[in-house]
Amino acid sequence: MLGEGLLKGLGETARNFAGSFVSKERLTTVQYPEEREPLPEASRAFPFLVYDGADWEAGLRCVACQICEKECPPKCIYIEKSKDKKPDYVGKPQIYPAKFDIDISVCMSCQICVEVCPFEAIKMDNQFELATDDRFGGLLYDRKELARSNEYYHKIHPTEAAEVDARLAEEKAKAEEKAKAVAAAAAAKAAPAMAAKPAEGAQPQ
Amino acid sequence: MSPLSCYLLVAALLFAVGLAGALTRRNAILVLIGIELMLNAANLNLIAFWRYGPHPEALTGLMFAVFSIAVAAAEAAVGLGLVISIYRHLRTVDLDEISRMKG
Amino acid sequence: MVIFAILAPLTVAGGLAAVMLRNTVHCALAVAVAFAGLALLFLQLNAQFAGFAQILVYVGAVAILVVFAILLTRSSETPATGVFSKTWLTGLVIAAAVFAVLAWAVLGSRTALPHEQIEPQIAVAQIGYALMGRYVLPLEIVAVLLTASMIGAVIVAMYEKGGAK
Amino acid sequence: MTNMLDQVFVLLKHRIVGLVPMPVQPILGAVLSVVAILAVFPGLFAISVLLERKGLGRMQNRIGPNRVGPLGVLQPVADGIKALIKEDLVPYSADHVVHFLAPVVLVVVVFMGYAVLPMGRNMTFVPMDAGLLFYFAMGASAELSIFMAGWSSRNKYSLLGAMRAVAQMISYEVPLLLSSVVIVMMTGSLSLDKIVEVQNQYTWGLPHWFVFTPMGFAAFVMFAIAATAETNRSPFDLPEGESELVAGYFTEYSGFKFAEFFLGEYVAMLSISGLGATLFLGGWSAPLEILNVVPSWFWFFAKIMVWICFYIWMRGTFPRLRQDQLMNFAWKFVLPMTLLNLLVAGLWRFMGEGWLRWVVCSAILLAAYVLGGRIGMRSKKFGPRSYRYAE
Repeated sequence: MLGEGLLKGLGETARNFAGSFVSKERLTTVQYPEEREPLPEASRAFPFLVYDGADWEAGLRCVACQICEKECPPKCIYIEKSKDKKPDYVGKPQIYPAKFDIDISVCMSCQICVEVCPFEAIKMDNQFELATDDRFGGLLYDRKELARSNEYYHKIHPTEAAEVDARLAEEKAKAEEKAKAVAAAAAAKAAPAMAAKPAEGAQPQ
Repeated sequence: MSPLSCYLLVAALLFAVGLAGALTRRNAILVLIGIELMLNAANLNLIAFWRYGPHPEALTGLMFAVFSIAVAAAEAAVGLGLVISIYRHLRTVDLDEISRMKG
Repeated sequence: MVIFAILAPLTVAGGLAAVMLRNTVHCALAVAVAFAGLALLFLQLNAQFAGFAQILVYVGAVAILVVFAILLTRSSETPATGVFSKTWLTGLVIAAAVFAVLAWAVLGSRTALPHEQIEPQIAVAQIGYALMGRYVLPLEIVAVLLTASMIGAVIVAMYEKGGAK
Repeated sequence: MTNMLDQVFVLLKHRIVGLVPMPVQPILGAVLSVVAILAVFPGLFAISVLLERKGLGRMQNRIGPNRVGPLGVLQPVADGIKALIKEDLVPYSADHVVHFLAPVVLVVVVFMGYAVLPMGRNMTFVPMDAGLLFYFAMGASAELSIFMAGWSSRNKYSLLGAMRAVAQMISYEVPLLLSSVVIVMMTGSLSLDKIVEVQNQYTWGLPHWFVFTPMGFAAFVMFAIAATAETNRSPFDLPEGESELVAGYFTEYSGFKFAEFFLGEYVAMLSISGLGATLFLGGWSAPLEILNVVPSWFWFFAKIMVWICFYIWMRGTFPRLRQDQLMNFAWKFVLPMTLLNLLVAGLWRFMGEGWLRWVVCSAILLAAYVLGGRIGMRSKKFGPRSYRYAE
């Protein structure tokens, strides 16, 4: 019958219309600024720099290797190496970034910097409300603005952060073991030759 | 001057304008527009004579005008149909160029 | 009379613009103004029915048909050869002569023309009765004519090569 | 008391007009009526825009605008302010004069249509003998302004939208007129006041509305379809199909001129609803005899708003037609049905009083509808479509 489908369709919209007043689950809209849904763990927006410990400047994991700077497709990272060195998490003296800028307005959230970083120093944040009225400086973040503590990283991406920590701990343990082995070997080598100086090189830390 | 002669003068002027358009323009559609203007001028005459004539209740002039509007509509439809079909054959509506009779 | 003094120049100006403008679409819009002005003149003459029919048929249908034809025949672009025909001077002279004769006739017969009449009050129902009574034969003929012209226009404008439509 | 309330606007006008000297009175009366129309219908326009946005939202399980004012009721005000303070852009190669004139002509012509609508007892601005003809003359003039808008913008989407709109409006004007002719045949008058008077009678407390007669109902359905197409509303909104033509003929309009088009569209919708209510739903007459205590103007505006709500409902439900479907529907289904309906109306007139004419007329119309629907469904033109590449 001609027109049957039209009536069926009208009935459907009428049911929707009336139902939206009665049942709450029909209205799926979340009134965004006031109420917001929790972000899924894997959500990511822009990169940040991880630091360990309490002091952000001392604890930055970044060693200014500049791999991310080279790999970044839109070239939004700018790094300047420091002249001096400071010890990293393993204890090895490393250079650190004297300048680490990311232009958020250029960044395309591709996460390549995170994937290429060998030091687990750059991670993705889930902060997306970064709007500002300053077109030029407001979205150019320096290393202070980019630095976030490891605890913060644990808070936003718990699973991933735990994995990273486990890996770092393993590496650290390995490095310590290796250092111990090196020290032991050196001691074993040095012991017969120079018994007078047994402790030299055994304490790298 | 009586109102009737005013209307008649306007109608004459409009008729002359339409005639000038029909005679001077190249585009067939505009020639049709000129013809429509002439028809309308005639309608104005009919209605003016009806209004100021001796027996308006007989409705003669008004009826004549109404029928003439209907006929003009038919004329416009057929005329423009012809123009479109000429355009399809000759790719032009320029009357100076449409000189052959073979389709 | 004041309304007439406004409407008459408007109508004539519309007509003049329709035959003089270079852009064909402007001509079509100007002729719509002329048609509307004529319709208002009809209303001024107490011919309500004719006035509304004029707007409905001319502004609503004929003007639209004209612009459709203009766009379908690509004549909205001004041709390089000029918009007026080669014999435009002759045409103008003939038109002026016709106007001169008509105006002479109208002005010459001024005294013979009837003066102020009482305004005729014609109800639409009267027109309807007249159409169905005295004018029923013309009405039927017009109906046949309109049907025939509609079919004719469709056939003339239809694609001939058995292709689409 | 009820009579007083019913005539409150008429009495108010008389009171105000009485304050000035005699020669000025007709002019002041006209000005007052125009001002009233210019105040009421844009107000209704704002209300219907809000209703549309909220209602469509609810139909799609959304909330709709709810930020400006309590429950978002001030949204139209915010929209209006936004439209007014926006920059008025005119394309470089546009035809400036025509581009400027198009929205003005549209709004003027659309408002002219209200002159003949009876909005209540004794509340017609110009009680014209040929009111219906005047209304259709004004409706026909709106087409030219749409063409002007599309052509003068020098934009192919605008031009396409305008040509679609004009073709559609011309095609659907024929069924619109013919379905109204049925009412003219039944009342024997083109005057809208007369048409309402005829419907303002009651049998057993029920009104004599034309929608309750077989051919009146058929004409009502046809009129509603044609009116939807005439005002370019969904599902016939392909002149302004956003997904295909940006916004159709008003793509190149911004700021106040865009607002004028928007206003023109909605006011035309309100006015054609008013005409439909007047022709088929008894205009300002009450739906039941006992409800006559409520003022007549209330019923008129209530009927308009119900019609508008139905428009919104349809917009929320139906998908847009294709151009060829639209034309086929107009010329091959609606037009033959309206012509048949004219015949049935004549038959009704000649069969005289009695129940027989009800049966015969209903049977003819129903048979034609079923048969037409069957044949139509079987042909490829309107039937259920099959897609070659989908599935």
